[in-house]
Amino acid sequence: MTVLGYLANGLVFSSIIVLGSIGLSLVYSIADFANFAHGDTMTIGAYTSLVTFGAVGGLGGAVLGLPYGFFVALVAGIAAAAIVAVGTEKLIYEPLDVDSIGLLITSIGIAFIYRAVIQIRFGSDFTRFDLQPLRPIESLVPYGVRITLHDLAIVASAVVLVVGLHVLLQYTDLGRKMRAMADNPDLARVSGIRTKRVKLWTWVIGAGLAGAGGVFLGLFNQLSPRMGFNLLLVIFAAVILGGIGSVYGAMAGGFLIGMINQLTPFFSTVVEALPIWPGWLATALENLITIEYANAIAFLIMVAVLLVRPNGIAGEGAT
Amino acid sequence: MSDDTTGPADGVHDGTGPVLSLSNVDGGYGEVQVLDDLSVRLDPGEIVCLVGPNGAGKSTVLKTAFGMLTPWTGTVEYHGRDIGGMPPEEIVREGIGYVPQTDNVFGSLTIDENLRMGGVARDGGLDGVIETLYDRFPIIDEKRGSKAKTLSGGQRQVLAFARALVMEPDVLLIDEPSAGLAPNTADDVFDDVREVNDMETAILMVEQNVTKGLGISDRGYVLDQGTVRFEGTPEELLNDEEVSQLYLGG
Amino acid sequence: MSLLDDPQGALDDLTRPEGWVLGVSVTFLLFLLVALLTGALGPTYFLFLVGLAGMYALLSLGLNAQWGFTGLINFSVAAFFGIGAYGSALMTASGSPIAGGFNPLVGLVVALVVAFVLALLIGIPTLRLRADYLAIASLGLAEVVRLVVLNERWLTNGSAGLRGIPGFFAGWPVLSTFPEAMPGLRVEVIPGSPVILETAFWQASLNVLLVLAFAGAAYFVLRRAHRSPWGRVLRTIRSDEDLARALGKNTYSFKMQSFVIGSLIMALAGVFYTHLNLYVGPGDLDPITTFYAWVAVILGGSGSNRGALFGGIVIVTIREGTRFLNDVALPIDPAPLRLLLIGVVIVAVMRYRPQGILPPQRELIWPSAVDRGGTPETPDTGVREQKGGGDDE
Amino acid sequence: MSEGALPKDDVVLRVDDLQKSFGGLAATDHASFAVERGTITGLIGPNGAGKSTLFNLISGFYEPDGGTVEVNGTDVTGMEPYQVAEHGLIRTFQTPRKLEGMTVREAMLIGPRQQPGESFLRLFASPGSVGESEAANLAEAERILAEFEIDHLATQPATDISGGQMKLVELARAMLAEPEILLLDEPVAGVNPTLAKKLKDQIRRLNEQGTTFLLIEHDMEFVMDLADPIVVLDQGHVLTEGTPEGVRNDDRVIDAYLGGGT
Repeated sequence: MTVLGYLANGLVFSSIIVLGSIGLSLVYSIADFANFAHGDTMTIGAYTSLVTFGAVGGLGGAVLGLPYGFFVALVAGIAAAAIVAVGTEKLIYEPLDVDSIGLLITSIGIAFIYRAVIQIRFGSDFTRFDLQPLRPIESLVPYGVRITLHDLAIVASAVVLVVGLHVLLQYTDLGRKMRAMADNPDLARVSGIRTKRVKLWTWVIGAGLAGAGGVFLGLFNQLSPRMGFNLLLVIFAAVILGGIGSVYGAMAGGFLIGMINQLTPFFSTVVEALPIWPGWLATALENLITIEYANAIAFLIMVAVLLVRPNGIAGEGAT
Repeated sequence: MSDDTTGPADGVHDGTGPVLSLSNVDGGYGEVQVLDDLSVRLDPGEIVCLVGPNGAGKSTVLKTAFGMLTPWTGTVEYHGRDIGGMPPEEIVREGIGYVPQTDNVFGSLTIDENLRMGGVARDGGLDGVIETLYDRFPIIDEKRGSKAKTLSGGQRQVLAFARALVMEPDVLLIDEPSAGLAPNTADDVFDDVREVNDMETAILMVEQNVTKGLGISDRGYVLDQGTVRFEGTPEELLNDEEVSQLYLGG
Repeated sequence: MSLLDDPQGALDDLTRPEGWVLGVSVTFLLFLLVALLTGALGPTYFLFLVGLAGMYALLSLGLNAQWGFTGLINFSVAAFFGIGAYGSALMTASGSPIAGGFNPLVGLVVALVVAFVLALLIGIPTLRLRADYLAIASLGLAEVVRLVVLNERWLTNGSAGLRGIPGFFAGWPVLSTFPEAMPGLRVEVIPGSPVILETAFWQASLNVLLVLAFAGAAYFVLRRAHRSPWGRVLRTIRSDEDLARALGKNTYSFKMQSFVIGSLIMALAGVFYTHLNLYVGPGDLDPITTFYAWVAVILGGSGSNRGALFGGIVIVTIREGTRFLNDVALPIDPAPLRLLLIGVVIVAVMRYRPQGILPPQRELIWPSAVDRGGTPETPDTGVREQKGGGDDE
Repeated sequence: MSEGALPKDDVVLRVDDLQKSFGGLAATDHASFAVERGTITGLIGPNGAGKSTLFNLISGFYEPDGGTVEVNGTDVTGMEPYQVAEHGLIRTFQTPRKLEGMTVREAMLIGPRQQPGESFLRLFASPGSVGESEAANLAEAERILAEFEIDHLATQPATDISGGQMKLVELARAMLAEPEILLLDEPVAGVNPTLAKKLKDQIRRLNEQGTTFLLIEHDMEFVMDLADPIVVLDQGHVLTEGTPEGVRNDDRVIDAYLGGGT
């Protein structure tokens, strides 16, 4: 593949990571804890849309190689993730009398419950959406870019959602309230913002985006009960890279981590080509910069960022 | 009182009673008692200044009046109605505004957005009120689209007032408006406090700078150890030997 | 707590949760005993369960030394467990791609040394981080370890794992041949359902002996450490690190010590597992092991060593109980059921008893220094207050 | 230790030209002063004068932007808090956090510096020495608790005692660390008058026995009665220092507090 090809793949994967990391970051800044159930919220979205898609099937015409029914399923996935998250907030997190570390630990329990229910219902095997696998877009192949219309749909939908979120945050009352609350929760209450409601909306939006990310992850790869949990650390890496609690930082971090992840094979050819000295370093780098370690590289970047800039590359966490 | 669109007028014409009163309040943080049988009142249209040494419980009075702390015993009455323990986001809707001492603007929001946040509880007329406030405080009008964190200390304080005034409250609670400001800026801020008062808003203010705080006030209370030691006109309090002794020991 | 010296007095001393746990444990033991005697539960399998319980107890003890004592959120338990398992397997297994064939004691030492180095490698960058960052970073680094084990075939055999691991006592005098040398025994308590004890049973007994030795040693070390001035510094760091610093304690060094010691104990669990299971694979580094240990610790009570032991037993009950359910009653896949139970236990504990079931109740002062006899007061609620909550102003 | 025997220039703590700003705002602005051995030096100033920042700079919790801190003639600038403590400077905190799961005795026993039992290896290599030092520390802790007349609290959970009692325990614990100089951050904030009186008596008694104190306190009556000399801080720098009477009658001080002048 060419550099362009890797970049294109990176763009698709980044779209998914960005959707996941925005939600995680929103919840981090407004509910004030690291939500370890976020990855499994993505899984919920993916499986709900799988079931919905099975029911509505190839409804109507098609856009970008996807039948309208798929978009119905996407909406269902988003809705399910949001509803489950709000229910969890109301039933579990809100009544708890623990600090943010206690909430973090609780969210691990929640993650397991989500995943277990899905696994009991669907088994632990991989599944796919009942869609014809597409061939790469012909006109791009000469450039070494092998992406399908489905990939394009992922990127396009992610762009729509991200722009939508941007509009919501910047130009609506709810968005301003959310930013105000992330900025200064005490002053938000003093100003008359009913913070509990805003928090619920944060869950709706954060989990909804996660649900969408889950659906696209299922479309990009395949579905399994572990799909979200497996991605969780990559998403954390993105959020930390962008600066915890910063939505726009999470977008940037998600983009970078997604790119790095997909560009790993390219980096490895670069490393092989470079005259690195001493020899053992070259060997070590060649061994480590391989597709198998794509995630490990993301985690190492995350730890390095935490060490050097605990506030992330976007600096102080301002939404 | 929830018909906040009618603004401050109904407080003034409501009769002769105080607009806000705390009566025999005990209270504090967690288990730590700060207020001890404290009573203060604020009449319509006046500026009242709370002074006293550090740890006397001045800020705690405001926080208790504004529902950020629940009184242990005693009552907090607004136009004769008990509002003790009502959460702050609801008290705002009753017609009381609060300007905290620090962190009193949303730094990552623009000036305009800060003012909009001040009006989230309004039913309507938001744009009109905001324009009026820009007219009144030109210093922030110039920077509508800038993030609040780019403002200077004095400008921030003005924005904090304006944010609280969007609701056109009957009562404004202000915690140490001059804190951290250079003397000249502080003077400007005190002028602004007076101006706010001219808009028929009664003000209960905590101030470290006794001379200046009392200087713009109609009445003052000297607090010590969570209770009122003296009450009187600014002149009475400023000339009282015991007041300065309270500050510097004696 | 010395039930042996003064049974009546010790019983009177128990707090309500302690009595409750004791009651449940005794009932559970009786149930197991009946199952054993009636032949419903094979004695060899029972010993295997005891071995597993000991292994989880070790993991929990190790985590307790980190989270319970010092408040370090370590989500890389599985990595240390795996390093222990792989370290000793690589030294001893006939199928090891690098060395192999060494005495298990060599494996033990190598495993501990590797775990020590790994603890430093993970600890040095992360122990200065904020608590929630430490959680994320340690989980990430554990994943790096897992990926290395999975992918470096020349070192670890990759996904094929390692086979041909000897028992821990292989090559020891007497013990290495003990299971074969023992005669088969036939025990018939209830007429008609005899219980037969054969070589496998004696092998399993040896394993239990080993885990008891490991867990006993770890418990002994941690109990002493917990009651020492060293442990007191750790407990101070957990509540108020600045206070410890202001009083002249090098808190970074103490955190590192607590992290390393906990990690070594986790590696010990891995070493035992290697010689119990006789096979290790990359699946043994799955993060779920980390969360098993976490459930055991928060359920037992953070900072409580006996709570960790209790938690270990609960974990085995969940693990094997789900398997039993699947075999006998409900045909539900045990894996997600386990996951569900673990999740529910975590949420329930945080909701209803965030301090755990057996939080440390008694004063922890070096025993010989307390001249007055007996423990001082034993308040039912414990000296430990509920964790978390309204830190207003 | 008798006071008269002390040379006049025996300085335990010297702060020289200390500076620290946060986001461009100078919290400590070229502050200099010295604390002489055997004194109770008071550090006062209106709200926001920078007293707590100064404490954090001296004790190593903040790193200064400029200037030096000397303890007993040793330059401790830029050292970690624990190293500063090892040089004999011990501090308390304004709002002590609760030590969960400890009794008052245990909370006291954190105090002594360099305990043999704080070495993990020694717990097993020479448990005897650990036991000996622990027994000695325990005896000392109980003796001090008795002196403070709070020995009845010894086995109470540290989370159950009142804020005022905790302040007493803190002071008692700091004494176990055998400080050259003890920095107290608002020792009587939130403490009822009876306990405050007790704290005052204890500080005075400890001072007579040779401990040097530097204290921040808002309760003027308390600080004027106890401390001499008094250092007045305003807007991050030292406004003046002197005797309580001198400070009280200094117009600049009155202005700083009451905000008069122009």
